[in-house]
Amino acid sequence: MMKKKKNIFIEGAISPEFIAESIAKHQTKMNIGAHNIFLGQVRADEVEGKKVSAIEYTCYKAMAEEKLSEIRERAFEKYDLTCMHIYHSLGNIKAGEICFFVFVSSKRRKQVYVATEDIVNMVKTDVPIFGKEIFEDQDYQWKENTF
Amino acid sequence: MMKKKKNIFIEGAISPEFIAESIAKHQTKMNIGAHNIFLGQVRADEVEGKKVSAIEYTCYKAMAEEKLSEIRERAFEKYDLTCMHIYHSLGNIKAGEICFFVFVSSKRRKQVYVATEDIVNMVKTDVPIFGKEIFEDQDYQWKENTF
Amino acid sequence: MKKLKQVQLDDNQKKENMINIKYFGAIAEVTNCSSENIKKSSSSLNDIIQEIYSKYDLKHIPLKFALNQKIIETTEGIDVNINDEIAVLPPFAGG
Amino acid sequence: MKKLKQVQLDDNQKKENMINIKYFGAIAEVTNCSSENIKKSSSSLNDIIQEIYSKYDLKHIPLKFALNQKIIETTEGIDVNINDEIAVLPPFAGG
Repeated sequence: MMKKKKNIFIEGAISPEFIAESIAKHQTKMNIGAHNIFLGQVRADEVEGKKVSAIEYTCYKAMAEEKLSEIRERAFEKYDLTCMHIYHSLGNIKAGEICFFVFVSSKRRKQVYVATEDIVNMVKTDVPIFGKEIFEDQDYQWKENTF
Repeated sequence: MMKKKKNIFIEGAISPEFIAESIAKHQTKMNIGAHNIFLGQVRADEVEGKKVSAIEYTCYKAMAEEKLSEIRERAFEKYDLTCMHIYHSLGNIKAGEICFFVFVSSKRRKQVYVATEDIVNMVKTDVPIFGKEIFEDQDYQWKENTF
Repeated sequence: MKKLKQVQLDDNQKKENMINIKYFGAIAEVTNCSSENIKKSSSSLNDIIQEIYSKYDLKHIPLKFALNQKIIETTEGIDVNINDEIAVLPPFAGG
Repeated sequence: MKKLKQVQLDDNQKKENMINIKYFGAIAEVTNCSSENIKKSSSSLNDIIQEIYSKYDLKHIPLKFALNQKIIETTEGIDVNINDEIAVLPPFAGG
């Protein structure tokens, strides 16, 4: 049986309304007691006197989707979760906007924090997403995740 | 100087729209790179064949506000946070609705998970909030936090 | 009007050495009130608590006491003044 | 029309022993294209990678290779077929 591919990549920023809708969808699940949500927001970092105004994200989609489904499987094996969702932006995301959304739900709270942390780290290390930090003067540099 | 008391208690359930508005308010803060949100949702637990349909929350407000401001101070001392917010429902919260909302923001993600976990646990152990689990047949039992 | 009288009564009671006790959650259910004035027969917190325990037969219920919004770890050697706020608290259930 | 011709050309190239390489992010900037067909002069992945390295002088850039969407931990002893997908990946920056 073909596994249903989940829509993980979102063109543009992830809106607070999208997050609210995701939360609302879980209110019919009566066995969930704890949600934990991680949001990555684009920072206006300063590099040598220049400010980051946006990050432009691209990805190697075929591999990224493969990796994300592996991460899903690993997370469900390791942690006692009811639901989990991962969303990542593609394209130009301005400073202050949200580009990354990890949503973990469980019966009890105990594991949701570490599960979220683990999933966030796996996405950062294993998923081929690339980011170009664009400065206010349109100059840019390629972003690299640090651990 | 009098410390400004924050509005922590919300009459009724915490709506996904309220959470979205809280997130949106942080999009002007250009030094935030990571948010972590914990949400407590009322479970329709079964106890001896009867299902919980709602929890009715009350609190000892003067002491609860005092404790919550202590928790805020402790969290800012222990963790490198940009913002933090705690909201808790009072009154009748139905199964599936959200009664507890902890929102932590920081420049980097490293500490947000443990900060959230710590704040959630401090609220559960130290803040005088009381909960009556109401069953479908209107019978009830008093809730007690377990650790 | 009735409310005003109540306040005046409270003031009188305070003059007459009464102390106010607050009850919450499952405890308020046992005491059947959220707050009451009891006669301050002793200035020792311990004595007052013993009085509450025996008045309502609370010894089978796990509970905590707060004096002026602070949990009391030990009730020994603590004196209570007329304006102090004593609260009887059942197990917490927030979150 | 032009696009169709391109596809036909690719098919011809495959027949002529060409292999497709994908480039991403900072690497695509260096190669100035997101994908190209290069002549498969050897079936060894190692040889093909050496060819890409020297063609674009990539040795100062930290990068990873993926074969059919899987990161290659070691390029030694791996053979490549015509339909395999090889990708050259700069450091990841998701999240």
